[in-house]
Amino acid sequence: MSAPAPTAAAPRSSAFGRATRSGGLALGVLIVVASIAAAVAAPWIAPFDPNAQDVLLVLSPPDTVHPLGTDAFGRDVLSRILWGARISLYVGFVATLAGVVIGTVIGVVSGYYGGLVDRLVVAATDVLLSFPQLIMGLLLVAVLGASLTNLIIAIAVTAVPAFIRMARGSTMAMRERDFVDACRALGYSDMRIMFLHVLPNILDELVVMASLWLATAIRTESTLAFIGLSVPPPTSTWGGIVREGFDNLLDAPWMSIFPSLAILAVMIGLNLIGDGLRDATDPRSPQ
Amino acid sequence: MKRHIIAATAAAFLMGVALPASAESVLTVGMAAADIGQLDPHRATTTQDKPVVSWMFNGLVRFKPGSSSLEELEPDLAESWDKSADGLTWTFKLRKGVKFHGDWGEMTADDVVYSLKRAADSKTSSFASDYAAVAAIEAVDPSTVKIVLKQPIPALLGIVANYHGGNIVSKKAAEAIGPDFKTKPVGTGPFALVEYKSNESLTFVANKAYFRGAPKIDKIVYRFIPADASRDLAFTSGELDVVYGRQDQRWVERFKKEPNVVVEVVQPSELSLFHLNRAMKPLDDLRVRQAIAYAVDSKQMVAFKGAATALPPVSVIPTGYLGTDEKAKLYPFDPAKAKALLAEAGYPNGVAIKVLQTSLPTMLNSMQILQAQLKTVGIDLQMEVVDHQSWHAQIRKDLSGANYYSAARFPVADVYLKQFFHSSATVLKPTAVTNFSHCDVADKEIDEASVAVDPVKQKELWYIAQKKIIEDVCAVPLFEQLQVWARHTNVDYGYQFKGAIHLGPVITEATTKK
Amino acid sequence: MTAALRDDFIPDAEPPALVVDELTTQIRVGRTWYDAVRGISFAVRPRETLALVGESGCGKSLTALSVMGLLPAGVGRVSGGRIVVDGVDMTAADEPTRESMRGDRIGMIFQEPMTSLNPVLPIGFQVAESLIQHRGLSKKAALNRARELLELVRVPAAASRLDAYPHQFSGGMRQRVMIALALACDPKVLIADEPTTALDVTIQAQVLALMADVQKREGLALLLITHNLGVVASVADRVMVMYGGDVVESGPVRAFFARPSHPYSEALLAAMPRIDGDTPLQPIAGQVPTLTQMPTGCRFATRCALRHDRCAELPPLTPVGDDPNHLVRCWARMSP
Amino acid sequence: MLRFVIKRLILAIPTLWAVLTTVFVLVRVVPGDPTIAILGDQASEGARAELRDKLGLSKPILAQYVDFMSQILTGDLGRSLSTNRPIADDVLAVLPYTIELTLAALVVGTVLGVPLGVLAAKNRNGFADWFARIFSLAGVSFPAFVSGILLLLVFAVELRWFPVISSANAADPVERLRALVLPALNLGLLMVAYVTRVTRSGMLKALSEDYVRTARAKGLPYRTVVWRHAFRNVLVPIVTVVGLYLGVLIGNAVLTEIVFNRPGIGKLIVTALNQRDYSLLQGLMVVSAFAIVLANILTDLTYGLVDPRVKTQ
Repeated sequence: MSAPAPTAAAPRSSAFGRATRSGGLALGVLIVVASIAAAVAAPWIAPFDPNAQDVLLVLSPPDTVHPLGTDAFGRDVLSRILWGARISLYVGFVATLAGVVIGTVIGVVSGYYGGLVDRLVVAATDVLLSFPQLIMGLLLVAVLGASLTNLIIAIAVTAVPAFIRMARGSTMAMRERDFVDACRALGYSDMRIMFLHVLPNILDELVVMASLWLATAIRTESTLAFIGLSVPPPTSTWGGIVREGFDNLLDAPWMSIFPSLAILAVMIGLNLIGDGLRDATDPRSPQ
Repeated sequence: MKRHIIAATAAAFLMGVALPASAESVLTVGMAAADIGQLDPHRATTTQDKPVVSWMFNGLVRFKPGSSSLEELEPDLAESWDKSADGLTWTFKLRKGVKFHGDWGEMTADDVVYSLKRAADSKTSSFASDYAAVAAIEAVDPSTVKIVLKQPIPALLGIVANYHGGNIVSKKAAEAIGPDFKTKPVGTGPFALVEYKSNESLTFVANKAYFRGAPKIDKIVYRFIPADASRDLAFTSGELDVVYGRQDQRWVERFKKEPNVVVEVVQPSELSLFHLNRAMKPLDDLRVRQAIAYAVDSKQMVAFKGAATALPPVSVIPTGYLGTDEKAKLYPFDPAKAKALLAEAGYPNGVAIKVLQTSLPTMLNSMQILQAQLKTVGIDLQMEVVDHQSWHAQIRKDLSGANYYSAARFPVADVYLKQFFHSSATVLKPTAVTNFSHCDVADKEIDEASVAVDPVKQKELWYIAQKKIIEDVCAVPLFEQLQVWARHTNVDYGYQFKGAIHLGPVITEATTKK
Repeated sequence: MTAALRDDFIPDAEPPALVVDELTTQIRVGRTWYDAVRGISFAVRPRETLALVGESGCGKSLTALSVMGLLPAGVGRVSGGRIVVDGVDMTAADEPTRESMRGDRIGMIFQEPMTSLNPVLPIGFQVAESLIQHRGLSKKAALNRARELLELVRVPAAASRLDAYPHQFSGGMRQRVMIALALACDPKVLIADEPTTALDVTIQAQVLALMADVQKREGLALLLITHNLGVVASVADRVMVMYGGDVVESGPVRAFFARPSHPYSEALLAAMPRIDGDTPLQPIAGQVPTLTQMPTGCRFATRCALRHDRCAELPPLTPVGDDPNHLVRCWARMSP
Repeated sequence: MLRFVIKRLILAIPTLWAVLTTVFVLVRVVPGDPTIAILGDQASEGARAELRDKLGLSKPILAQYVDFMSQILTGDLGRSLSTNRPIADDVLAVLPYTIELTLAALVVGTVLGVPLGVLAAKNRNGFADWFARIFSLAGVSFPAFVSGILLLLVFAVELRWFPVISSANAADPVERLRALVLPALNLGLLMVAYVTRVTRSGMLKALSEDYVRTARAKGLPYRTVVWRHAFRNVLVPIVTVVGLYLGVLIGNAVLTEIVFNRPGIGKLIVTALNQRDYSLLQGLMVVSAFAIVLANILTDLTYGLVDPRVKTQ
C-alpha cells in the first residue's frame, strides 16, 4: 500500500522511536554513511598522525587528549580507528563486490545452462566450502604473503560459493518461468536472457544478501588478522588494531574493544539495511 | 604407538581419579608455544624445547642450576676430568651406578661415546658443527671416556655440558626405539617423559632412581599455551605454578604486583640484530648501512620494550658471552649524520628498502619501532609480511633486503660470530647457517680465534672481529631482551634462579612445591 | 435503533448465536488509523446462513477477523461496537476468554485450503488439537474424535489418513479437513470466508452441499463470506452487501435477488455470469478507492451512475418498499 | 536411508580427492619446508638438504603425489614428518575434543539464537527485537580471541566457575564438561547472530502464514501457536543454518582452541602448516573435509525429520 501524507497529525515521536518503527533502514544507512564519511574525512578529523609513535605514551588509557587511549607504540587509537576505517571498509566493499560479481556470473550461467557446466560448478563449490575459511586464509598468507590484495582475495573467496549457490538456485527457479520461454521464443541470445532478463529478477535478493555479506566481510578481517593475514605495518585496519590489542588485552583492553565496537556499529548498520531492503521487497510485510 | 597412547591415557585417567591431588606434588608449567619443537636433545633448539631437555638429561658436566655462565660448570655424569698439556686430550671419569629412565639400564662409557658421536653427526644432530674439532671419542673402560681433539677449541667443557649436543642419551634406547626416539627420549635426568599430547602438553614423572636423589616433585605437566593472555590468566587463576613471561615491562610490573608471585628476569639475553644485505641494493653501499646505524635509537627501543626486560646492545654479540667485547664501539644515535650519509650516497630524498618480515606479532612489533625510527631520516622500510616458515625459507634464499633476527646462542663469541658473520655461513651456500648480510670482513679473525690456545690472544681476535663487523655494518644491533619467568611463591626451585642457559628454570631433585 | 434489533425474520426465533452491533474496524496506514469497516450491525441465528457479499477490499474479511478477534496486531483494530458470540461479549472479553471461545464456540474456515493447514503437522492432529485444547481430551481420544469428524466431512479412509500431511491431500480434501477442524468442538457459530473460491467448480458444489448439510445437522449459525452471488443464491438465507466498509444493502435472499436496490448490488448482479447467458456481462466501472482516499459520504459515489449532491453525506439504511427486512443505503433508492 | 548415506558418501569422493590434491599442491607451492621445524635454525643448509632427501621431498612433485595418493588409497594417513607419529593417532587423540566442542557450540548457538529470533519476531521492531538483534551481532563483532579472553577473565579468573585450561582434567567427565562450557559459548556466539536472523525472518514469514491464523482460530494460546505451528515451519531454514555452521565451526574452532587451551583438529592444522609438516597437514585436511561432507549429509537427513514434505530417498 502506498501511503500519501496522512491526514491525521501523527504525534511527534523520539528519533529512536521513529527509527525503530519504520526507519530501521534509514538508521542503517545513516550509520554506514557516517562510517564512510569518517573514513573519507580521516585525514582532516583524526586528531593525530595514526603512525606517530611516542614512547612516553605507551598504552595510556583513554583521557581527554587521547579519547580512546593509545597503543603499544603510543599511537592514538582514535586516529588509527579513523584511518583504519578506510582500509577495513574498502576491503569489505571490494571483497564483497568481487564475491558478488564472480559468484553471480558463475551461478547464473551454471543455473541457466545446467548439465555438465553446472555439475562442475557445484563440485568446485563443494571443494571451496570444504576448506574452512581460516585454513584457507592461512594457506593464502603462506603462498602469497599478507597484503591488502590477498586479504581481499581471502574474504572474497568465501563469498563466491555463497553467491554461486544463491544465484544458481534463483536462476534455476527463474528458468522454469514463462517469460524465459517467451524470451527464447523471441530468439534472444542466452547472454541477453541471462543478464538482461534473469539477473534483474534476482537482483533484490542479491542486494539483500550482499549487504549482510559485507558485514561479515568487515568482521572477518579481524579474524584473519589473528592468523597473520593483514595489511603490512604501519597501515592500520580495524582488524589489525584488534589483533595488536590482543597482545595487551589484560593491560590495555581499550585497544581491542574500541575497534570491535566500530565493527559492531557497522555490522548493525548493514544488518538494518539488509533487513530494511528485505522488508521493502517482501510483499507480506506490513507497509 | 596406539597402544602407548591408550596406556598413557588410561594411566592419566587412573592417576586423576585414584589419587587425590594432595597426595602427589604436581608442578604445572606454562609455555608460550603451540607445541614442542623437538624432544630429541640433539635436535632441540627452540625456546620451548630447551627447558624440558634439561629436566630429562645430563651431560658430563652441567651448568650450575640457575646459572648461564660457562665459568660455573660443575661435575654431572663425570666425576672428574683431566686434560693433556696441549689441551687436545681430555679424559672423563664417569659416575657409577647412574640409571637411565625406565628399564634402559645403567649409564656407561658406551652411552657417552654413542651420544657424543651422535651429536657430532649432522644426520642425527643439529649441533654437529660444534664437534668439528673432535678427532676421536673413545671408551677407555666402562667408566672412562677419552676425547681427542684435532685442535684446541674455546670451551670443550661447553660441548660436553648438559646443553645441546652434550646431553647423554641411552644408546640401547636410541637404537631400539629408532625414529620414535624423538617422541620417547630416554635420559638420566630427574624427570622422565611419560606422555606427549600434540599441541597440548608433555607430562613428566619423577625419576625415583635419580643419582642425586629422588625428586621432591612427583610430576611435571608442561603445557603449551601460545596465547599470552590466556597463559597469564591460567597463571593468575592458579592453574599454572610456573609461567613463561612476556619480555615486556608491563607484564613484569603487573605480575610483580600480584600477591604470592615471584617474577624473575634472567640471563641469557637474546640479541635482536638488523642484518643488512650487503649483496643487494641499496645496502651494498656502506654509507647507506652507516646511515641506518646512525638512525637507530636503541635507547628508545629499550624504552618501548621496558628497562626491566630489555637492555641496550653492547656489540653484535649478546652481553656476557665469552668474548663479547664492549670496547668495539657501536654507532651513536645521530639522525643528522644519517641523513647526510644518505645524501652522500645519492639518496637525498630518502631510500626504500624492501624487507621480508614474519607475521609473528612480537617480531612484527619490534620492526614497527624500527620502521618508525628509520622513517625520520627518510628510509622507508617496506615490509612484505609472510608467515613464519615462509619467512625462514625466503630469508635463506637471500630474498630480503635486510633482516630482523633475534637469537641467543651457546655463550661463546665463536658460535655467534660463525653462524651470523662468517662467510661460510652466508645464505645460499651449502654450509649456510644464518649469515644474511653476506658478511665476510672478519673471517680471518673468527677462524684464528676458534683455534687460539691463548685466551688473551683469543679475546683480542674476537674484539677485532666485532670491531670490523660493526664498522662494516653487517648488522645493526637493536636491543637485548632477557628471559622472564614467574612462579607462585609456593614453588621453590631449590637454587637462586639468575640465569637460564636452557631458557627456562631447571626443575631438579631439589625443586619443591608446598 | 439497530438493524439487529429490527431483524425478526424468523418469527419463532431462538436468540441469535452471533450479534454484531455497530462494529467499526480500523486499519493502520503509515501512522494513521482509517475506518475499514464502519459501524456495521447484523445477527445470525442458529441454523441460519447469512451471506456477506462484496468485492475484495470491501471489509467483509475484516469483519470476519474482527468477530474472531484475529485482526493482525498493530495493523488492524476494533475501535467501536460490540460483538456477542453465544452470549459472550467478545469485545469486552480479555484475550484468554477470547481464546477459549475461538475454536470452541466459534469456528472459522478460510479461503485458501492449500495454505491454511500447517504443512508440518499431521492432519489428524490438526483436527484433534482444538479438542485437546478446549475439551481436555487425551491425544488418543481426540484423534479418535478427529477420525469421526473426518468421516463426517466424507474424507475417504479417514482412519488411515490421520497421520497424513496436508501435501498428500487435494485442495477439496483439504477444505473438508478445514471444515472438520472448524467443527471439532461443535461451535455455535461458523464463519466461512470464501470457502470454495479456490476450488474447482465440481468440488465447490460438493463442499457447499457438505457445509449446508453439516450446518443443518449441527444447528450452526453460519456467516458465509463470498463474492459469488451464485453461492449466495444457493445456500444463504439472508444476504448483506458491503462496499467500502459500509453495509449498503441487506435482506432475505429471495427479496434481494427479486429487487436488488443499491446501485452496487445491481452492478454486482450484472457482472455475474448466468446460465442463460443472453445478457452481456457488465464489469463495474472504476475501482474500489483505497482506504486513504475514501469519500466521506457514500463510498460508492465515485463509481455510481446515480450520484448526486447528497451523496457527499452518508445515507442511512432504510427499508426497501414496505419490507422491513430489506434495507438499502442509498439516497436515490430511498423510499420517499 | 542407508542407501542415501552411502550414495552421498560415494558422491563425496571426487570432492575429497579435489581437496586433497589442492592441499597437496598448495603446501608444495608454499615457501618453506619442514627442515627448519625439525632441525632448528642453527642447522646448515647441507644438513637440511640431506633431510629433504631423507623425507623424499627432493623427489619430483609428481612422484611425491603418486606416493601420497597410493598411500591414502590404502587407508593409511601416514606418519608426521616432524614427530614420526602415525597421523591417525594424532587425529584420534584430538578428534573427540573437536567433536565435543563443535557440537556443544552448535547447541549454544541454537539454544541462544533460536529463542532470540523468536522473541525478536514476536516483538517486531519492539525493544526485544532490537535487543535480540544487537546482542546477537555483538557476539560476532568481537573476534573469538577477544571474546574468549573476556569470558575467561570474568568467569574463570574473577568468578572461578570454570578452568582457564580447558583440557587440564580431561579424564574426569564432570570436569571435562565444565571445561567445555566457556569454549562452547565462545564458539557458539559466532553463529548466534545468523541463527537469530534466520529464525527471526522465518518466524516473521511463518507468523503471517494462513495456517497460523487457522491455529489461532482454533483458540490455541499464542505461545502454542508460536512454537507448535509457526516455529515448526522455521525448522528447515534453522537446520540449514546449523548444518552450514557445523562446517564453519570446525574451521573456526582454531581461535577458541588456542584461547581456551584445547586440543583440536583446527589447532593441529595450524601447527602442521606452521611446521610445514606436509603429511600431517594433508591427513588433517582429509579428516576435516570428510567431517564437512558428513555434516552436509547429516543436515540433509535432518530435513527429512523436520519437514514431512522432504523425503530422503
